[in-house]
Amino acid sequence: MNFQLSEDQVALRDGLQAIVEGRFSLDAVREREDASSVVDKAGWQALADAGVFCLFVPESLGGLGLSITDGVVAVEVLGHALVPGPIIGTMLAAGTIAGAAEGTTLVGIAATSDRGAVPGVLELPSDCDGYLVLPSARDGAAPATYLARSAISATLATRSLDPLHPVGRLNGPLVSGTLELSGTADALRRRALLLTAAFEVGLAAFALELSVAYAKDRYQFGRPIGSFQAIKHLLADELARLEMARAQLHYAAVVTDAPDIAAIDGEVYGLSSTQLEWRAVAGAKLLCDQAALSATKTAVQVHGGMGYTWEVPVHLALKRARVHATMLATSDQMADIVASLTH
Amino acid sequence: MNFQLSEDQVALRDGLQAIVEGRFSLDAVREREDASSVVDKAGWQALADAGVFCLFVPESLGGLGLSITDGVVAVEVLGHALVPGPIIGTMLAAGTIAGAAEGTTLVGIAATSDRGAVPGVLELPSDCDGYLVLPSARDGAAPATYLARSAISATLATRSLDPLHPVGRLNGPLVSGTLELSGTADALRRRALLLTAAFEVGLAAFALELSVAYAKDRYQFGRPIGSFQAIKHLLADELARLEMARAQLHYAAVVTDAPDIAAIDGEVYGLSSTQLEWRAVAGAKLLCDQAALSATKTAVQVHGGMGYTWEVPVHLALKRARVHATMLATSDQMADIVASLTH
Amino acid sequence: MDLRATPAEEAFRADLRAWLAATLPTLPEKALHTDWQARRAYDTNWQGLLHAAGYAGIDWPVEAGGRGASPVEQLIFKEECERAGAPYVGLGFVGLLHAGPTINAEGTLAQRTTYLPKILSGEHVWCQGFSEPGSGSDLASMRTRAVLDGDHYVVSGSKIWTSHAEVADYCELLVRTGTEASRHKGITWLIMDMKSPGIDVRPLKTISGSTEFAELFMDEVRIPVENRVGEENDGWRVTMVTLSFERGTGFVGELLESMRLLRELTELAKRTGAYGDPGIRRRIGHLAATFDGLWALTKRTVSEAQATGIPGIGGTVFKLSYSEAGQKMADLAMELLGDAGLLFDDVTHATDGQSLGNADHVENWIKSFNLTIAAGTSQIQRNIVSERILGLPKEPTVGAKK
Amino acid sequence: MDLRATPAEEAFRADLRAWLAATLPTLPEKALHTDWQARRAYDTNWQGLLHAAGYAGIDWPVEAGGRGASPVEQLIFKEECERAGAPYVGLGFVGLLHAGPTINAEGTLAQRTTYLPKILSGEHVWCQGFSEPGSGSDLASMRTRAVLDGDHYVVSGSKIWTSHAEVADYCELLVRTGTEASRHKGITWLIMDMKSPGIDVRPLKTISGSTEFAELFMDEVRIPVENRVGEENDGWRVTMVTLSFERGTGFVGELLESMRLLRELTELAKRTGAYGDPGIRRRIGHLAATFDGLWALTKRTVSEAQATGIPGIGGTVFKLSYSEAGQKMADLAMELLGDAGLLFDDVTHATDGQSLGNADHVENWIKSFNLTIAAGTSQIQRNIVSERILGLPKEPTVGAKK
Repeated sequence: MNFQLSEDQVALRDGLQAIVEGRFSLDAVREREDASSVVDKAGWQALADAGVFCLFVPESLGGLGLSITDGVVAVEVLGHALVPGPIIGTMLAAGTIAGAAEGTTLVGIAATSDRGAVPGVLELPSDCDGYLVLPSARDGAAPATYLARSAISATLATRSLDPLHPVGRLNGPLVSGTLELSGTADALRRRALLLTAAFEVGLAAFALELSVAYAKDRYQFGRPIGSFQAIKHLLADELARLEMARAQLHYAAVVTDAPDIAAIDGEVYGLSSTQLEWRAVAGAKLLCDQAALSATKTAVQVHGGMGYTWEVPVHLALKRARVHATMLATSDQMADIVASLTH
Repeated sequence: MNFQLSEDQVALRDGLQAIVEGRFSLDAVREREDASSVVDKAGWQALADAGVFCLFVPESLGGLGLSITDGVVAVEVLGHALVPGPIIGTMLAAGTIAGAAEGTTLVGIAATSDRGAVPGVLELPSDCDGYLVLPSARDGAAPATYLARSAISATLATRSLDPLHPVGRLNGPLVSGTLELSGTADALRRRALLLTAAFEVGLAAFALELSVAYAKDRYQFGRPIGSFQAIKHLLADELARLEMARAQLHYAAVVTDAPDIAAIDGEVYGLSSTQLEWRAVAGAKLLCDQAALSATKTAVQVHGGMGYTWEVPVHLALKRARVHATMLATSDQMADIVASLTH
Repeated sequence: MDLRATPAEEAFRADLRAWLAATLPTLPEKALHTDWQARRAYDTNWQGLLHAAGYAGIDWPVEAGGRGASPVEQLIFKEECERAGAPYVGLGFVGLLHAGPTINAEGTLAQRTTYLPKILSGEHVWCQGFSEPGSGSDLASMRTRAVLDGDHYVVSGSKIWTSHAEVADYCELLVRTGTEASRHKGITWLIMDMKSPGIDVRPLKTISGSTEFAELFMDEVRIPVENRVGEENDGWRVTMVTLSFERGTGFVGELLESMRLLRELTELAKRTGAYGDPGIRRRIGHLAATFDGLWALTKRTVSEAQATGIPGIGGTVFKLSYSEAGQKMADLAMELLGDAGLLFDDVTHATDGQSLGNADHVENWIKSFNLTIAAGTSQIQRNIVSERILGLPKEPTVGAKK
Repeated sequence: MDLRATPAEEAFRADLRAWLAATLPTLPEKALHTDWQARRAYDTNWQGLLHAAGYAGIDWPVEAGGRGASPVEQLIFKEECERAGAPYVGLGFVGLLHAGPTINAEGTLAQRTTYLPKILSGEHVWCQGFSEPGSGSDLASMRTRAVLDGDHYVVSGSKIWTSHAEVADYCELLVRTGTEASRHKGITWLIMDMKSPGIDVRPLKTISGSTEFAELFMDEVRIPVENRVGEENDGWRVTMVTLSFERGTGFVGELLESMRLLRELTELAKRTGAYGDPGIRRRIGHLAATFDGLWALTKRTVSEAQATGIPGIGGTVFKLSYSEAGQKMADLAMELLGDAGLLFDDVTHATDGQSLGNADHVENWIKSFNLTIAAGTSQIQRNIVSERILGLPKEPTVGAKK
């Protein structure tokens, strides 16, 4: 048993980290705030050139042929840097949708809502060329499809919660695309959830690091505020939440990559390998939702008044955490899945 | 508008306080631990002589003719001292059941459970001469009745959670008593809930005082532990919870005494006076449950290892809080009532 | 304990209710949130109407031109205003709730005569210059410096979280006149004319995207000595005198607004079907009980203030519980909204075609983060509660670090 | 990252599983919880069986007579034992998990030869004399005093939270040999024979009513100098050397037990109908995900220990999350039980006539309060995590109080 990042994974992480530091510095990312298009074309191209989008594409088709676990490692880096754009959809579409791997086609994810009364919204309507359409979880049999942006009627919001991840309102129910994707919608959904959770882990780590740095630098009452237990203990709890979430995320990625391990572990709980995979993925998403929402909220609190200013970047992590804890699925849905697989 | 205790109420509180200090010192109360009968006859008689049990009996019938609000003030004092025995049932039975007011008949409350699958338990089966039987909340039309202990088949538990409030297992479903009580079961239930909440406030205040005293006295790392923010902030939160709960408890008692005020306040929320009364009472019980459970749990934590010993009395408050947050109704049921009256 | 209104209280409420019913329909359209001049005009107009009707400075002493209402009447005033949907105190809040009362308590006759009437009538808007970028929780560490030069103080430094500084006429300003080590004992309270040369106001954008706060930069601003309220180096005491001026009614508007939002949320839960989920219902029930409890606590606090002149502990613990409940409600709203919580543009319900009211709830969610920060972080509140009420020992003073 | 077992790990697991399946049915009836002599006999018998099968001291080096299993094999050992329902380490825990490893690392050859084999074989039971009534979180403030008198230390003082002291043969004892002000630097580690004159053991009743702990009073107990492990005044370091001996597997048994309890709770919720409540289901889901996450964290920690020799941060943060989840689960159990949670006697389900299992859940609820206290309160844990991992500054040392 080996739960450490492999040498290749460390190299992947560090290499991507270097690219992100060059292309997606905080200043560079913040230039996209309130832009109608948040994607910086040159930066996006750099990600494509680094192989981010063709990460899952088999080597025989010119991709990197890497695993979901590798993808999780990569997306954590992107989340930490708040990189804007339809990263996850594009990664999952590459190999099927022309141009996704190369960075010329930007692919979002359009998930139909499970709450009938609340119409869905569309992520990044000004940036995406098309969408992976995931049917409602209740409609388990329906396949995932691809739909061009031009085939969706949606209105860009004048003001989105997250300036770096704007959304649009769907003007009518989402219809299935014409291009049917291989693999089940169910499997695609699990992968999308895992990568989203990885982005959340990056956000949580970013928020925690900002908070720790601020707590060391900021003096009040003649002491760094990080020497007060009220602050220290908040941050210790966030670290505990984050490390647990990250461990479960990596575990869930590993069993997604290796159905044989899922089968062995599932046996202990009386679950099939797919059920074990779902339990692991839903649990990971739930824990990562909590880690990201909590670490970013705590970051605002630790920064005090400064945390409530637009200038300090914690709110960007906070808002993005809300986006990723909402769009594809909610924590409540994840908790219900885990419960249904606990017996 | 006057939300202060009246002079009479202050006198009632202080007078009872003096009796309790004499008769129900912590040492005296602890002598009843694990006794099959937790009621000390002399102490019980002293409470009767002080008018505790005839508090609600009209003066024309030899009672004190006091209000529910007065009763709440009195029961807070008893809760603070962990006084064991069927106080609330006896207070509510006095005037109807012979001997209750005089302290010679001890009356418990037997509420039939709303959870069909979990059979009810009976409080203080070795002490009570009889019980007020409150039908299930779902059976709104059924009257409250009185049933002699001898008519109930129940087995004393060999080990109860709370050594000062032992319970028994009902050996069969609870039947209605033969003596029908005046007033609706619904109104009786609200009064019982209020007085139980008052006992909880007493428990919470006791636990908080113990904790504050310990935190001042106990030194670690060269400082009283109460000077560490981790401890201070826990206790500040408990005080906030307690004061809010107490205010709502008093408010609920006042509207229970004064339907005209309930009617006026209900108008604002579109509620009848009985509905407003229910909302106030259920909210009070819910907040008092939380205050008592939380303050007693925090007391264990603040006392550290000592809090985990039998010798230090915090566990007695903790266990009693659990009893009173469970028996008559649960917090979940209260929350649902408040929600159903929020519109 | 008698919660019935006295005849005087009933009459006060009836008169006020009638006046509000007659007056509110005559108000102009609300100003755009971002148009500060228009907002000033709107708010000062409303203050003028209150003034004419005898409701200006409801909590001010009669001698100062206020109504001198009892604490209970103040509560009734806030309650009726909120329930009738009357405007908030708005831009007038620093003048009416803090600078005015301070000047009345500690100012000279000349200061009182010069400044108080125009605060009450709505003519003058004040802003507050207390917090500094380096002095948030630890206000006594402020560094904005005032040096006496003849009959003027010359002030240099910067302030932050100055509300509505762009449209204010005056600023209540705390400056350091003693050494930095003097902390509380070297602070002075000044009245600064916002038209003075050397003042630079820069809007401060908050995470909600709004700019109701500003940073205030002062470069050798000259303030006449006659604008000093209280003695030199006695500004901390002067400030504290009126910090407890609001006898427990400081958050009444916010609390009543939260109760309204919760009713709207309950309605929303019914429309989306979430109300059928007992877990959601219980969360609503918990919040409703908490707000009810806070409302009872407010009444008790006001009643104590009326009976004894001192608001008691209710006011001190209120904010801790209220802030936490407010954040929980905001989180619940976001969960109920789901995807519709990701934008401010109106989203309509798929079945009934009506707005989900998402913009308000999202705005409220963002603002909820400030509940545990502004006006004393929850961490500072817990220090205060544990030390002043529970009597727990202070932390050791920083000194001999090893 | 490869979670597949190596062939060696698979073989280890298979052998162990077979041995457990063959051995467990041969065990005698479990001893009564309150009968300490019987419990000692039961636990030492089990240790003897482990010893004979080569599983004693699974985590001890081979040189010390242990199995020298890898961290992953240790995890497998705990996992299989828990899943097979094998006895816990029981009364052997101080000897096997702390005193033994300490003597192995810091003791003389004579000490190692004298004490280690009988710990491994189960012949000797050890207890721990570290905490004192006045020294809980602040262990370094201990006051039990040892004075050198010829070739003996003469020890007077008292210890608390000494597990199984009544039936122990030896005690690992920390005493103060330096001045009180010397704190960490004046502590010495001694082996105390529990048959020495001057020792008084008084059972300490916990809030669960049990007496597995005791207070230990020492009145001029004479301990030979040769029983000192390490140098005089170096006992703090000696203690710390083995505090990290368990490489991340310290709570594996508890975690696996919690996972089992949660499955039982889920079953209970289904029987009582509470499972139909989505709010209850979500709480179950949250707990299951948390325990899964902690299990993944454990595997990662063990894997790090295996790869680098250092358990990494997982082990440090584990207890914070586990304690909180354990208390949440215990609260949920009490809510699901309702009235049946108020007694330890078996309550049967009204419909299916089977036990609700309330006694176990109530016991677990009471014990859950200790999760955030024992082995370092959560407050101390947060200090450690924030200072050692996040690098936040320590609190100022108490000194110049003003």
